Amino acid sequence: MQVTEEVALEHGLTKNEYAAIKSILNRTPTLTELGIFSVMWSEHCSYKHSRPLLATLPVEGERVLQGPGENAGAVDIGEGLALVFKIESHNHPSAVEPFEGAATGVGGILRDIFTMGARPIALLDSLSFGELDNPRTRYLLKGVVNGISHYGNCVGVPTVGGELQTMNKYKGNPLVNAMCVGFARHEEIISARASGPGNPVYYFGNPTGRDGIHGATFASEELGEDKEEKRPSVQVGDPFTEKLIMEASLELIASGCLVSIQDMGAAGLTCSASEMAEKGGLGITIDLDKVPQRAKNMTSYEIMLSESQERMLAVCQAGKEDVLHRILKKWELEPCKIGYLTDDKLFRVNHKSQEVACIPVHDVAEGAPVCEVSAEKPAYVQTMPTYNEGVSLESWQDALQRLVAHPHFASKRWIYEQYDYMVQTNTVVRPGQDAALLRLKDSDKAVSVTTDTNGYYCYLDPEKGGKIVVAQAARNCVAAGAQPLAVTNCLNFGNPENPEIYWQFQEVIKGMRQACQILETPVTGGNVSLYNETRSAEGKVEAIYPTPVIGMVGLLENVARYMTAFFKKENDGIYLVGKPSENLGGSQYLKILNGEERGPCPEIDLQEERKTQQFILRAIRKELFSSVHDVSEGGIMIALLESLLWSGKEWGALLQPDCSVKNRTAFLFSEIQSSFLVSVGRDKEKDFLEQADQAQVPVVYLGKVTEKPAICWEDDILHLAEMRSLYEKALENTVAQ
Amino acid sequence: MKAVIITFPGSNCDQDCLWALREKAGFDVALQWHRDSSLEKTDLVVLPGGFSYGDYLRTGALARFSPLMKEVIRFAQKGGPVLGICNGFQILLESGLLPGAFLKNTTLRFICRNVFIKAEHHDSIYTSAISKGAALDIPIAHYEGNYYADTATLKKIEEEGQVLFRYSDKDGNVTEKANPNGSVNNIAGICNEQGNVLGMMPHPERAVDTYLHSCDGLALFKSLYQSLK
Amino acid sequence: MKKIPVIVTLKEEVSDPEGTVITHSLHSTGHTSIQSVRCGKYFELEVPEDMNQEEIEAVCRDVLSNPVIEEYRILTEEKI
Amino acid sequence: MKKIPVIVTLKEEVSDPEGTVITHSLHSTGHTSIQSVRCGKYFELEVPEDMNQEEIEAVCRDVLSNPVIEEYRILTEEKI
Ligand SMILES: Nc1ncnc2c1ncn2[C@@H]1O[C@H](COP(=O)(O)OP(=O)(O)O)[C@@H](O)[C@H]1O
Ligand SMILES: [Mg+2]
Repeated sequence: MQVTEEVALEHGLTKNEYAAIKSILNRTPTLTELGIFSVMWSEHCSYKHSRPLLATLPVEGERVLQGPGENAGAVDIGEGLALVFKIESHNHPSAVEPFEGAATGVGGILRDIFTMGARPIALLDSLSFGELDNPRTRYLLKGVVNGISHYGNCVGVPTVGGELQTMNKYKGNPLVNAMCVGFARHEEIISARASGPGNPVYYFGNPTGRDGIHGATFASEELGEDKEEKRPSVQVGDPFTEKLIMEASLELIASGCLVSIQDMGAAGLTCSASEMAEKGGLGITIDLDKVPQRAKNMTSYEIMLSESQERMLAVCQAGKEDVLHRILKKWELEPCKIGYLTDDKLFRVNHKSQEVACIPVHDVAEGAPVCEVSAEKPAYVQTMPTYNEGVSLESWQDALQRLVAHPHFASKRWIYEQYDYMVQTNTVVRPGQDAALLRLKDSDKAVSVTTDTNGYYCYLDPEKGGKIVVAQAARNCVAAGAQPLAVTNCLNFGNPENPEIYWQFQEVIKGMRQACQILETPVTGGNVSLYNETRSAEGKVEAIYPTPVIGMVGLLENVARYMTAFFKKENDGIYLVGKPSENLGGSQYLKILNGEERGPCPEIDLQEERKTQQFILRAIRKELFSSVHDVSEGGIMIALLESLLWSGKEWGALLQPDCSVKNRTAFLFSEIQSSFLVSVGRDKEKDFLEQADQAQVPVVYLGKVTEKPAICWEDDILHLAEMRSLYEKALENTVAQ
Repeated sequence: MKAVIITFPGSNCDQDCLWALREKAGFDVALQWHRDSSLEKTDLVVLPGGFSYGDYLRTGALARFSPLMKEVIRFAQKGGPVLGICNGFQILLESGLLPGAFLKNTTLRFICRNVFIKAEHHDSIYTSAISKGAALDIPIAHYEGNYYADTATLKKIEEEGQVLFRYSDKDGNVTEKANPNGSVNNIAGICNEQGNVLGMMPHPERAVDTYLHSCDGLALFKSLYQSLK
Repeated sequence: MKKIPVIVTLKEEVSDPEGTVITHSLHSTGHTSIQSVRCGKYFELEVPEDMNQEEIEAVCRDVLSNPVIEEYRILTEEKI
Repeated sequence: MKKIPVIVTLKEEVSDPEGTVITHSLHSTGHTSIQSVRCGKYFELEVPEDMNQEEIEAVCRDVLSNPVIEEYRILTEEKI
C-alpha cells in the first residue's frame, strides 16, 4: 500500500508530524514505519500534550531511587529495601468491555512492577462512575469489579484498597485506574535500559494476535484478509499466563542473566523494543518471522502494532542464554530469540527476508513534536454559585440518613469483598478503612498504600483541588501511622486541545506541585489519560471532571505501632484536630442532597496541613491516640459515623463541642481540610492537649464515645442500628436492583 | 516433622502455607514443583490454594493431570496425610480423593472475608487440638466453594463422620445465615473415610498471627503436628 | 480436519445460580416472556477427519465434564 | 413452551486463553490428535411458542454476549 499524507492523517498524525517523519527518513515511510510512528507519537506514548507540564512536578527526594522514566518509580525504605509503584488508567477499554477492559488494566500495571525486579505486593483501584441509578452504569461497574477481581485474585496479588466515586460527569466515560505496589531489595531493581551491542533480544509469553491494533481505519483488505470487526480493540486477559511470566521474570532477573526487561503494553512490540534501545543509546534489529503468532498471515504492520496481552521482551547477556532457556522452560514458557542489539542507533525490522522498517531509534522514541496548546480560564469558574447561609439545610440526622444510603458514602464492602485482599498474608489494615497497611515479613516495617481523588473539587477550583488530593492521600497514610513518602499519579482529563480543559490540566498540576513540595512527597511516575469525554445525542461534548488520581505510599518503621480509624473504648474523648468551619461550599452535602453544584472548593493551607500531619504522626508514636481518622468528604459527620461503625461495636457518641456552632448541619458536613478526628483515652487527654498546644495545632473537643448506640447532641438523637444496615447494604442493594 | 507443599502453575498460596507451617507451626517444609516425578519423603502433603491452571475448564480440573499428583494419590492411599486448602480441596475432588463437586457461590461473586467454622468432632488428626465447641475465625477467599454432593453421597459422608468443618456463627451454631456460599449442609471441609485426607475451603494459613486478624488457624496445624509426632 | 461441537450442562437436579441471576436480570429489564435461562459451557474441538470416536467420548466424559454435576452432548460435526 | 439453545463464542481474532490451556493439557495427557479446543458459553432459554424472534435476537446480542469480543449463534429450537 502506498503511504500518502491522507493515510498519515487517517493514522491520527498531523500534517506537520507527517512532514517531520518524511524529513527524518529522507523518504516516504513504508506502511509499517508509518504505523510505528503513529503509535509512538500518539498522546499515549509520547505525552506530546502534557510533557512540558509534567516536567514541573517535583521528582527529587532523599528516598527516591527511581523517578519518572522507567516502568515504575521506586523509593528507599531503609535496610536496603525498596518499594516500587505506579498507577495506570484503562478507561476506554473498560467502557466498552468492562470485564476484560478492567482485567487487562490490572495485568498491565502488574507488569510495570515486576519488570522492575519487584514482587507485586498490593493492588488498588480507583473507580469513577456515573450515578448507579442507570442500568448501563451498574452493568459497567459490576463488570469492572468482576474483571479486577478475576485478574488480581488469580495472580495472587492482594487488592487492598481503592475508591469509588459516583457522579454523573462520569456516566459516559467511567474511569478505571489501577495501582500496583511492589517490594524489592535495592540490588534487585533492574532498568529497561538496554546495553551491550550484540546481546540477544528474547520474546516470551503469549503469542501475538491481531488484537488491539488501532489506528487501522483502512479498508480491511489492505491489512489482511479479515474484516475490521474481527479486529477487536479490547483484549482478553490471561492472568494464568501473567502469573507464569511474573514468576519467570523475577527468577530471570534474580539469576543475573538479563541486561534489561520490558513488557509489551501500549503500542506492543514497537514501543518496548524502541524504548529499550533508546534508553541505552543503541539500535535494535528484530526479525518478525521469529515472533510467535496466534493468527495466520499477519503482516509486519499488524505484528508491530498488536497489543496482545501478557508478552515480554528481554535482553539477555550474550553467553547466558542457557540460563534464560532453563528458567523459561521451567515456567512452561517458550524462549524465542527475535533479534539483537546494535550500535547503529537504528530500529530495523525484518519480515519475510525483507527490511520493512529502518528508523533512527531516537526519533521514533523521543522525537514526537510537542503540541502547541493554549489555556483559557473557563467561564463556569467565575459564575459558579457559592454557598451562603440562605441555602436551605436539613437536620443533620435526616441528612446523614440520606447520605449514607448513597453509593458515594456507603460501605464499599460489596466491592472489596470480591477482591482477595489477604493473599500473601501481609494485610494488617484491610480495605474498608483509610489507607491499607501491609507488613513486610523480612523486617519490622509496614507500608501504607492509598489512592485518592476528588474530581469535583478539581472542577470547582483545579489548583486547590490539585493540592487537596495530594494532601488527602497523605492524610490517609498519616492516619495509619505511616510517614508519606512519594506519589504516583494518573491524570484523567478531557480533550487537551480545548483551551479550557488545558487550563484545568495546568492548574491541577500547579496545585499538585505545591502540595508535593511542601509535604515532601515527590512524584516518581504516573500516567496521563486524555480525551475522556462523551458526545451526547444532541452532539454536545461533555468532558469528565478534571480527575487527578493520587497513589501514595507511606512507611511505618515499627508495624506494632500501626493505628486504625475506629473507636476502641467507651468514654474516650473525641476531638477534632484542625479548624472547624460552617462553609458547605464544594460539599457532597449540597451536591447529593440539594442537587446543587456550589463553590467554593474548601480552603487548604499546605503549611498548616504539614504541621498537623507531623503532629499526628508524633502523637501516634507516643501512643496518645486510641483512633485516628482523616476528615474528608462528608466532613466531621461522616468521619464520626465511620469511626463508630468500623469498630464493629454497638457504640455511640455524645456530642458537646466546646466551640460555638451556629448551624449544626453546616458544622458537621463542612468539608474542612487539614483535619483529623481522633479519640483519646481519659488518661492521655492532658498530655495530648499539651502537645497540641506546643505544636500550635488547633484542637476542638467534640464529645465522647458512649455505650448507647446513638449519636446524641442535646435533644437531637440519631439511632445507629438502622444507620449500620443502610451503610452496609446500600451499595449492594443499589447494584443488585 | 516434615511437610511438602506442591506448587502447581497458578498456585498462589504456596508461599503463605510455607511461612505458616515453618514459622508458626514448626514444620520443616519443602516446596515441590508439580512436574517432579517423585515425592520427597514426608509426613504431610499440602495442596495449597490459588488458581492452578488459571481455574480454566473447572477449578482444580487440570491440576489433577500433573505428574506429581500420581504420587500424591499413592501417598494418600497408603494413609499419608494430605491437606488440600481451597484450590487444593478442589483438586482433591477432581482427582477423586474426596467425593463431591463444587458449584459457583450462590452470590455469584468471589467472596473474601473471615467466617466462622466449627469442627464436627475432635477424633481427627486435623482437629484433635481444637478446643471443643469453639468456632474458629478463619478467612475464605473463593468463587467456587459451594459444595455439592448427590443425596446418597451426602448421606454417606454425614453418617461416616467425614464432614469435619461446617460454617457456623461465632457461637458455633450452624445456621443458614452463617453459610457464605450455599454449600450443602454448611459443609466447609470433609475428609475421606480413613480420615487422612482433608479438603477445606477456609484458609487456616491466613489466620496464624495477631497482625492477621485471627490466630485460629494455628489450632489445625497444631493438631497435625501433635498427631503426627 | 473437522470441528466437533460439545455442550456441557449442569445435570437437571443441580441448581444453576448463574442461570437464575440472568433470568432475573432479563425480567427486570423487561424481557418478561423469557421463562428461564440455564447456563452451560461450549467447546469446539478441532480434530482429524479420522479421529476415533471413542477417544472423543473419553475426552468429553473424563476431561471436559465432571460427571458428578455435569453431562455432555456432542452435536453434529462440521467439516472445516 | 420451547427451548432455544444459544451458543456464544469469542470472535475468531480474540485470544482464548482457556482453550489454549485446555489444549495444552490434553496434549500432555496423550490426547495429541486433538488439534485445538476453543471455549464458549451455552445458554438454554425457555420461552413461549409464539415468542417474537426479534426479541430473542436482541437478548442474545445485548445481554448474553458482548459484540465487542463475542458472537452468538442460535441453534435449532426444540419443543418441550
Ligand atoms: N474500588 C475499591 N476497591 C477496593 N477498596 C475500596 C474501593 N473503594 C473503596 N474501598 C475501600 O473502602 C474504604 C473507604 O473508601 P473511601 O470512602 O474512598 O475512603 P477515603 O475517603 O478515606 O479515601 C477504603 O479502605 C478503601 O480502600
Ligand atoms: Mg480516609
